[in-house]
Amino acid sequence: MAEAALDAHEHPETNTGMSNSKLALWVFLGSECLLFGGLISTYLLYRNETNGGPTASDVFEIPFTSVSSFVLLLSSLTMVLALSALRRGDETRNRIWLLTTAMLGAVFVGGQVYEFTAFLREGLGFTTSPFSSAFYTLTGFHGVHVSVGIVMLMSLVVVSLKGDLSKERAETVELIGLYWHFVDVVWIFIFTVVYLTV
Amino acid sequence: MLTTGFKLFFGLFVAATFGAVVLGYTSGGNHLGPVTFGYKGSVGFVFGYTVLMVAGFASGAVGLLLQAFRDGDAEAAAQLLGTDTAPVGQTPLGDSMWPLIGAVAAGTTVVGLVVHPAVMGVGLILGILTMFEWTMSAWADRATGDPQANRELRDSVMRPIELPALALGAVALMVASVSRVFLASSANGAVLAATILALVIIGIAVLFATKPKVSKNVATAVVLIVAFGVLVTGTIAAVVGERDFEHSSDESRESEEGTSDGSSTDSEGDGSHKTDAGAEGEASDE
Amino acid sequence: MAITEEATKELTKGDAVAATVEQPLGILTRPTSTKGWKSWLTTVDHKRIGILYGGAALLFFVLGGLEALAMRIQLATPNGTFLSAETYNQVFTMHGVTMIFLVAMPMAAAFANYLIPLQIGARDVAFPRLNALSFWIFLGGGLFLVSSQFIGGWWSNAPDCGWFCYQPNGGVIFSPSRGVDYYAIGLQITGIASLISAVNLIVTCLNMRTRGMSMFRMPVLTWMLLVTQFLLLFAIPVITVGLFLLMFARLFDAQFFNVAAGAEPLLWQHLFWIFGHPEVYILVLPAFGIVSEVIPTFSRKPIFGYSFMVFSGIAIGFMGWGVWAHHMFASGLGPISVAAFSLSTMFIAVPTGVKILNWLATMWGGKLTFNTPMLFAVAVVSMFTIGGLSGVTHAMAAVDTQQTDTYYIVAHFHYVVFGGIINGLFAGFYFWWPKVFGYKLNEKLGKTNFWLMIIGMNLTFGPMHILGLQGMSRRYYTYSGGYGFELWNMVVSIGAFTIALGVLTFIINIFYSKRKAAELPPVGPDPWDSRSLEWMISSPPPDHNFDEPIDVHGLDEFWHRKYGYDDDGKVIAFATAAEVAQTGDRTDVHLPSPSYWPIVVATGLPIIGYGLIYSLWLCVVGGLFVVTGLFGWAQEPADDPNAVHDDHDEPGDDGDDAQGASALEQSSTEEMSVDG
Amino acid sequence: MTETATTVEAEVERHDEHDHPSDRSYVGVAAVLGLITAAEVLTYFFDVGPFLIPALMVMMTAKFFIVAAYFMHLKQDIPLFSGFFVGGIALASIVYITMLTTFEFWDSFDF
Repeated sequence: MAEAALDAHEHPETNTGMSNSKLALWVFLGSECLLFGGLISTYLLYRNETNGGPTASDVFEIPFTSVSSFVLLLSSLTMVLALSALRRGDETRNRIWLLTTAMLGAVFVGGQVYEFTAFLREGLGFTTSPFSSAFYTLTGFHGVHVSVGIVMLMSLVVVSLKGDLSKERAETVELIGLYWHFVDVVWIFIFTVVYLTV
Repeated sequence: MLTTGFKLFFGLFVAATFGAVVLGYTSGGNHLGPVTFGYKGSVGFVFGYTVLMVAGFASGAVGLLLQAFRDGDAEAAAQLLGTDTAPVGQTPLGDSMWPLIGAVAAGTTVVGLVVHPAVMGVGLILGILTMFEWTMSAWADRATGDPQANRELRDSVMRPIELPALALGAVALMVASVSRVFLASSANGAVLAATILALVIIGIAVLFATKPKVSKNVATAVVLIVAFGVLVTGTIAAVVGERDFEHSSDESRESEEGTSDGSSTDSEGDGSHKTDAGAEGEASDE
Repeated sequence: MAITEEATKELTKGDAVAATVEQPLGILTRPTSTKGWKSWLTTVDHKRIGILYGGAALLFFVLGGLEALAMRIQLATPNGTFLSAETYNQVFTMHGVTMIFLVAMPMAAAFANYLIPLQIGARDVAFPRLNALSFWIFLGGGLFLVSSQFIGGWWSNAPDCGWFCYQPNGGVIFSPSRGVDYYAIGLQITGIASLISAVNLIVTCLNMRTRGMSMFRMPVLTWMLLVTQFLLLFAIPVITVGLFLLMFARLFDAQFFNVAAGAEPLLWQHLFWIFGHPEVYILVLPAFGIVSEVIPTFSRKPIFGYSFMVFSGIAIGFMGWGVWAHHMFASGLGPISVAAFSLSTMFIAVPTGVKILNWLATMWGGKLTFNTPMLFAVAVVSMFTIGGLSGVTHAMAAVDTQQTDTYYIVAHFHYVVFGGIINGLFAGFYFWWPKVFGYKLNEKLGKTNFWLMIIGMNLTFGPMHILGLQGMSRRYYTYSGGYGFELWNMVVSIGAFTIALGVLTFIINIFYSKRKAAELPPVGPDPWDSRSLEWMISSPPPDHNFDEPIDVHGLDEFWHRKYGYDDDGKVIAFATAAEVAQTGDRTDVHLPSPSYWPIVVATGLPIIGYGLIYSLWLCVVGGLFVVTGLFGWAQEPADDPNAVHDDHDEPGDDGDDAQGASALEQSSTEEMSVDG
Repeated sequence: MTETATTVEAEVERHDEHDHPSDRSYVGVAAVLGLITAAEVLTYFFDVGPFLIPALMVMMTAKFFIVAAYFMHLKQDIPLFSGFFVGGIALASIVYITMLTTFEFWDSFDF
């Protein structure tokens, strides 16, 4: 019995050598590619179907969206810095960078709300045209992903403040970081395909 | 038989109520209004009247409570319960901020009655929240005999609700404020405001990251100031309102780069206030 | 964190503990019960979840079957009046949706949940709580869909656009009831369940295999289920996009399918069939896997061409993505698309043919035992071949254009779905029933069941080929006499009731055999003299599955522990199953603890669904359930540190979403740990 | 820009599997990403003619790979993870691009 116990404790590693959660997250991200792919395709199909309403080049405000993109990119950097800090056992810096990431994310989402409102005022309603429906659905979906990410980050900050986010739990931060970078990658696609090629 | 606490609060009650009535009359109310809470007849300066009345009644209630519990005197309580000694109180889980928040909630609700339904809504939500949280804390305080266990029990039940609510609330406020600021600025102003905001955030973060020895109080203060600044600016921007958008097509709105843009770039460097000032200038510019 | 239970334990030990601790409100502590109906709500045991899946799917099967019978009563004679046109539309839609999404998929999930961990020698799936979550979400979504038949009037609010719900036919203008909303939201909910389950089982297969169990020593069933999970993983998001667009189009007037505004209704068809064709393989591959387990066992031979079996399964998985537009030949795709998809469709017959031939080769020269599971398995081989062949006929676009939307199509896919999938699932029921419930199903009733179903299905779906070629259109609620449809329609209806009788026999068999089982000797770990690891443990398996992790040295490990070869190469038995099998009496294994959170989270989703349809305020309530559930989940350790005395899990309470939750599930990887 | 990229790469490669890149290298990676993004944005202000779409696609792909390799540390993790990611993206691209082309091109041919 004792041997079995020893055995069991000596072999906690998995077949792939990677933790279940991390593997699961990657599997999940693989599936998300098809989700965003479908939405991007819908947008591409409808990008010129403006039904007499405003077109993309009428409303898009590239300078502002560029700043938003930079902000999101920056947040990816702060996210890795947070993880790297926690891996060193530096809980304070981890917290600082997590909070910064969340704030930058909030600025991004705030920018999106601004953008949506501006487009709406300029006559691009959700139901105006296939183009507008597809645009709002795609970017809104991305925005929801970012918001979910922010909520997770804020929760991590609170957990960290209570002292429950130590070096041993760096993987939790890593997983949320992976999600965050994924959302960033999606934006890299959206920014180029949706905004820059108008 | 009247306890000291009661006397104090009863005095406050009388003073505040009297003050409210006087204020009600002198600021243009008619003869019945101020004594019927405006039910029969008008009250002059409604806001001031309301605040004083609420303060008065709150004091009165506290006074009665203190009288009933003999200022919290253990022997008196034992006498009241008919036992030899007062029951040993359980250690509460820690400092409770709910009485404070509850008071704010009550105040906000009443002010909201007068000012704007939205404000009242906020007050009501806060109030419901307080009742809920307070109840749960009170329950957890008595759940088992072990304060440590109680705390963990409370956390295990309440954290799944508190944590997302807190996070969501914070995100929503931040997003709302930021977007209001952008909306109030001109198109280029929004670009500038976003840039500056991001730079300030990352700047503060870098500052803290390079000096991790900064005392906790300073850090908390800075975070609070930033949060408060963002909120206030957002509110101001919301009040100022959105800039004029041209309906559909035609993009000739590049012309509105005011001087305020320049002024806000100058003031980069020391913290949120300046950004806010910049964004604010942007807002008022329109 | 159920700290109170720990404290009571301390007291019994007589330690000096400062405080007296009483049990606080029961529901707020972690559930511990392992018996009674409540334990089923909180269970995270993959075996129980498998049974739940199976039971729920069986109920939906009966429901979907009744819908089929209603249609056959209506169509038995010309000018039938049993159903109105509106009701008929709803009935055939619900029949299709129920059978595909609420029967075939969860039934496969039942086998996957129950058998994958057992076949790879694992203690449980990778994320036991996520497993429970996916079941409850599925059930919630299923009940949500079914509730459309009752809410707002008896059969007046169910989806009525056919199971593939072409646009703009499924839009508000042509389908003004709330039915399509139920369809769009309900399928998204069940889709979430499938997706979670897929992630979970993929990780299980990749990460939790026992020592020596390399990927190419996994039984064919596990392989097929794994391929299925990959297909789900990538196909579900596609239909989710489609359903999302549909939902927005219907609820919020989005212009995705509004032709007047310049939209392309074909977008829906593409999205649906990009999902829909892999879905066909999602449904059929588990049945193939089951057959690949049953046939070797009752042929007393190893599976012929194991690696061909596995690779053809993988090939089907890949090729399934390149053929979707053959469902759309009649929609004016353009000649190049039609030619390309026509070609790719013919190619996909190749790996399927490989499988058929391998099954035949396995049976060839084997010592065949034709008991009920084997009969069903052989039925799959033959009936699926018929369905496959009629499928190849409409790979030819010209022929397909003639056959589209006639009963020929209905005949074809029912030979695949009933002949291949349902027969396969029944083979699985009869085969693993003794393992799961500890008693065999009665052979005599089983054979009655088989013959009723096989004769019934051929009576039902065979004549449909003729009807289709005669020109009878599908989805017409009635037909006039004098077109030569009368005879075959009557035959079809008689066949449908024969099938129903067969299913009834099965249900009777369950209860009959259970009563009889008390008088019979226990079935033992290995009633069929089988080959894979699940037969190496007692029937039904103990909660912890395996007493000791099994060292695997090759394919069919269990069989090789029973049999070897003498010098002449002849098979000799050198051990009985009872000698080799584990006793399952170990009691000190650290198992994942039950949890309330999965069912809390799952409850939220249908509430959000109703909210989207009736009042957005309900969404807030539902969202509260979901968010609270997820955060509660995240702060609850995967296994209760107090359940067993060795407290080696750091109490985790982090707050985050599903990702964080899975981070905590991490500790359940180490569920194999045993306290010495 | 290229200089930064190479130093970053060199720095990352010097670490073995268990060692994670330093904060400085992360900042370097971010700088590279920032520069590419800046280049992308510049295409909006300056006309680059027919090269616009190809150039944007190349830059987008480069950014994607940099984020995936360094920030999502696929470079250090097991290939299986990259497999899932690349597999998902490849499948999505093939399937959806095929779908989009059926709308645009495939019916314009005559036999």
